[in-house]
Amino acid sequence: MNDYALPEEYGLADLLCCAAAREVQDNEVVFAGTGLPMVAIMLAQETHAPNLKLIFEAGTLDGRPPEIPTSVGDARCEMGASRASGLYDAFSIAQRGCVDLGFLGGAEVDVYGNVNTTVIGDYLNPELRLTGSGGNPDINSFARRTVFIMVHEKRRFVENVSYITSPGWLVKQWPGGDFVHRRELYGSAYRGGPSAVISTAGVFRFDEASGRMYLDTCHPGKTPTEIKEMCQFDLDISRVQGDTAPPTRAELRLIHEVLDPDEIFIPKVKKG
Amino acid sequence: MNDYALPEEYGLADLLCCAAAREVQDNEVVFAGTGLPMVAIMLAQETHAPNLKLIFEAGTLDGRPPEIPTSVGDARCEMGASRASGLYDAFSIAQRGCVDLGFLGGAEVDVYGNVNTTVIGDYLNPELRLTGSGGNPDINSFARRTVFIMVHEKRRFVENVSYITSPGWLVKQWPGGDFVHRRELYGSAYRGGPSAVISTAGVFRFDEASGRMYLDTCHPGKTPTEIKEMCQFDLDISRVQGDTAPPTRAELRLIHEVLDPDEIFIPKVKKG
Amino acid sequence: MATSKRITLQQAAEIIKDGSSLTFSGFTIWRRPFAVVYELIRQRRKGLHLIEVNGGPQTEFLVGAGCVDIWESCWVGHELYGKYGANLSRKVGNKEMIVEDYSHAEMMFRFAAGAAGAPYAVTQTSLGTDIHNPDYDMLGKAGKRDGNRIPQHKYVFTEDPFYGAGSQVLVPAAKVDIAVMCVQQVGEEGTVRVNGQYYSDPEAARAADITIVMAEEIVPEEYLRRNADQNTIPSFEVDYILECPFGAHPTGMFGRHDVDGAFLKDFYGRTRTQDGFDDFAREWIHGHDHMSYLEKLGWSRMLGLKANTALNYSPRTGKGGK
Amino acid sequence: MATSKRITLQQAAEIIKDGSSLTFSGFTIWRRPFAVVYELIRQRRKGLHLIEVNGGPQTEFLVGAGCVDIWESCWVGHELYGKYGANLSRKVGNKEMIVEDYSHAEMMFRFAAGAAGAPYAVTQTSLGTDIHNPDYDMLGKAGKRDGNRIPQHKYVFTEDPFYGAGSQVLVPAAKVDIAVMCVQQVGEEGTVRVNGQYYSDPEAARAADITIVMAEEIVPEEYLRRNADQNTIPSFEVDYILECPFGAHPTGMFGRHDVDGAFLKDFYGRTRTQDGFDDFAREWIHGHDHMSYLEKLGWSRMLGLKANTALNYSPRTGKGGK
Repeated sequence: MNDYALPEEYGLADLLCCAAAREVQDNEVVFAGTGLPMVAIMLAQETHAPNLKLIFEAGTLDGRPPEIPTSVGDARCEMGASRASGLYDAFSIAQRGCVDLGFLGGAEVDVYGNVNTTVIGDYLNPELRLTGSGGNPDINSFARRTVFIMVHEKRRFVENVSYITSPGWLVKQWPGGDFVHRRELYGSAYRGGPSAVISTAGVFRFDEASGRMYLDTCHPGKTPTEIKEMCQFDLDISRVQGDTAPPTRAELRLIHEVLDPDEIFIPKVKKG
Repeated sequence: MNDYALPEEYGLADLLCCAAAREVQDNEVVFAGTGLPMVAIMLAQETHAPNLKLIFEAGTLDGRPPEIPTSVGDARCEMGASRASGLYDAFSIAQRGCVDLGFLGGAEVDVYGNVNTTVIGDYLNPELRLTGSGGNPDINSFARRTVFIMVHEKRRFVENVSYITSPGWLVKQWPGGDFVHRRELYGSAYRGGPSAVISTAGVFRFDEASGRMYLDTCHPGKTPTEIKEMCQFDLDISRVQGDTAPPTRAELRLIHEVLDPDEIFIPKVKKG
Repeated sequence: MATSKRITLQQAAEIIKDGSSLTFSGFTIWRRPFAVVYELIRQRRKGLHLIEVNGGPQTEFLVGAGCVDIWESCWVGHELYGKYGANLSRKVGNKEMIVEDYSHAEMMFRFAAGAAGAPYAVTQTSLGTDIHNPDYDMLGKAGKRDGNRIPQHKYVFTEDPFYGAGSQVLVPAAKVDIAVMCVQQVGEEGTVRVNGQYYSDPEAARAADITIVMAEEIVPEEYLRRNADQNTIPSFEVDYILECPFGAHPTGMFGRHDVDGAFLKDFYGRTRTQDGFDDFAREWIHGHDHMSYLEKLGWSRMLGLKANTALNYSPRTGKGGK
Repeated sequence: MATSKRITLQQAAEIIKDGSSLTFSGFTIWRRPFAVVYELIRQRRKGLHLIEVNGGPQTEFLVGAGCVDIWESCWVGHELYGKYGANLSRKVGNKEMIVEDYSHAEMMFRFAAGAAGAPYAVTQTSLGTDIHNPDYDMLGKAGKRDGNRIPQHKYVFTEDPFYGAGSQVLVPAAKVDIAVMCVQQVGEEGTVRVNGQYYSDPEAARAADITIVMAEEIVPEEYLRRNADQNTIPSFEVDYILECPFGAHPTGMFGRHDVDGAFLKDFYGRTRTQDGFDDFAREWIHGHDHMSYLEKLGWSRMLGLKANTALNYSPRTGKGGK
């Protein structure tokens, strides 16, 4: 399996997709959002996790789509599914504690793994209103682990997000708004939290006790110091384990020939 | 339609069935329990209420069973139904306020229309444990009107039932257990209450303000005084409207030739 | 693909330990997992805690056999074939078991809450009845409200703060160790397709920690997945599966066979006393396995119950034997 | 049998008055009742209060056209074809409308509570987020919490008294005047059969006071009632029905046609400004009726979207036109 591709053979989206796929363990119940996470999960299913159970928020349970769906409500999600129903089912399953892993995205993330997908700027006087929460906080509240896939820009990796859409490790206790560990707030629903952020620069994890993010691996070509520079907060780079493993050639073949041949989510690297 | 049968042409069960059917209005959503109420509703459907919608507690909505079901969970309930689902659906529909009329039974009834189907004697030291509530209190809590069909014996028509399984017009307010009008307790779910008791002796209704039962009609052959004697409480007989209308010959034909030819719930009167 | 979920009838009963809390598929006299119930009686299981949306013959058999310590539900009987639960009535009268009464909708909402991972549900049903009488909190009186599997309160009363809708009763989520289901079809990976009313099966399966599915037939998973919108319970909610034709008898199954009313009537008539129950159990349960039980029932009886596939039930007229 | 429930597209839109609260079938870019949405824009409806489990193109069209005063939901965008709701974003930025944010599960549970006739639901989702920030109660700030259709509180925080499960958030039931559904089949008496995922349609229909169902086809009621266990919404919950083929366009419909991604992309690209929206509406909405809209779309485009009946979607490869 040490068939790693050379840097010129893959793109950043390939790297992210493979890194995400490696977060999945076999037999897990995985909650997927639209886009790159779908490709990553299907890649895991085709490689080391053939028995993972895929749940889409709109209500398809344990589906095996033959083409990448364009949204979780897509008719493609139902191909080979164990059950097609609705959102009440999907969110009940999540709240009941049946979900091991969720893949999510975000516009901003802070040092505690809090994510914002709602608004840029002040909520009451927004610079830009975004899509809103969707199921991001719900999956993140209930899954044992969540993985965020994000574009890495300094303005997106902040000390505190302007609006917490999705709960990280330290969250706000209302009405005061003081930060507390999510363990204190979630009671019986506390099962874990964000376990990784996979950005376009590296892979980040969290210290469960302090709730703070640290750098785990750097994407090939990036150094820890460079990545630290790309965060507004003081990133812990003392635990770096080296480089993010590149895609294998087998994974690249699966992505581009089987899973996303039409480059809907993952562009092919132009040769020569 | 003045084709009334003569006393020797029908039995008590026929009379009860027809009296019950006349409580139904066309286009109503009707919640039916097992037994005679099913026959009564289907009789109404075949006569003056062709557009009534029949709901069975186990989860068949707007069904048109061709044979009398033996229970509300019966496969027969689903014939011609608009939807077959489950109890969550049925009780949600009831709580949402979609049910006009429910038919119920009871072992004991009191002057306020409270009904007991749980226990004879002291709950903590029962003489006889009965079936328990089933959906009796649920339908009775939420329907606009409920009609009880009961065997009339003096021990069953009591001042206060030993255990309120199903709420009448004056009910207990906990923790104290003082009687209050159900209007005070049910808030937005207050839509009405027991509208009639059809016993083997007569038809009884309730004064909505005082919550007390009064005699409406006597079954042919019974007098108000006789019926008053058959109750442990002081029955108001001042509002009697005369005799309960007997079945018509057309109704009897429907009951015995179409609806219940096998005499599962309604025996045929032996001729000569 | 993954490890097989198939087990035997005997293994299914063995998963249910003395003291387990348990619930079932079905409704009163329909789709009850009788073959497993019989096996539990044969294995002389003790101290079961039944939490049922509604009871039925399965309750009566387990209670009569002395397997049950606690019953939380709202109704027990045999519908047309026996108007109340004589075994349960006897044991309650003798104070040999605890009965905790809720209303039917309350039991349903308790399971819906458990299935949704919520600790309780809010409803307005049964206000003002003795079901809410604080003196009748039997698990509380018995000192069993540990807040773990048995909630700290039977009820909590509150008011609606949002719309002024008035008094509300909070009912605790049902938490159950094991759900035993009896359905028409299950796939090799656990996908369940119920035909006809699904009653409270989806909620029961999801509220339980372990779900055992006994089916008329185990079918290729791929067959069920061709029409995902017709399936009832997803694969990953089912832990064990077994095939057991007529495993619901004497209760009925939509599209397969009717209720065996004569059998239930006989049971009801003969088991008013403990001696009567023991005699019935000797005749029909102990010393039998599922095949010898079917042999004893015989072809004529079972063909008489067989559902017409166009109607999904056995028509009362037109049976050859009648 | 009873009075016919059939109405026209124009009548459907007329039932929705200025100031009505409204919800829809579907999910993001799937099964949205677009033909009715277009007609509402043509009739220049004002002051609508949208309460949606999730938003989508229908939100963007109505908001862009100035029909909406209040939007309670959790998400708006066009999925792959437009990453956020530019019209809503513009109107919120200009404070031309009120947005009340809940999480997706909260919105779903709000509708489930409304459908079950409960005043609220209890959940543990989204604790600790700014969704629960008391300063962001926008309907409260606007003085609109009358406790009638709009609940007195956005949230109430409480603790679980039964199992010690910890902090809980109570979310108010969704109460809606009208639900407009877009489905594959409806019977003459109102029975709805949805194929594929039903999303939050059953809850939306039941939570609303009036339910209007627009279907690809009106089918004989008797046909649907032959398999009652495959139906989605019962007859008596549907007040009005209409047949409108391709009424979901540009959103998709399982088994019938895919999402028109190019159309949505064009809308998203052209409607960042109000002038852009007005221009788009002049081209595609005003002066049109449903048939002239379909004529303008043309056969080639619509056949390209048509679902393969074995797959239930339009495969990306193998279309004649590509």
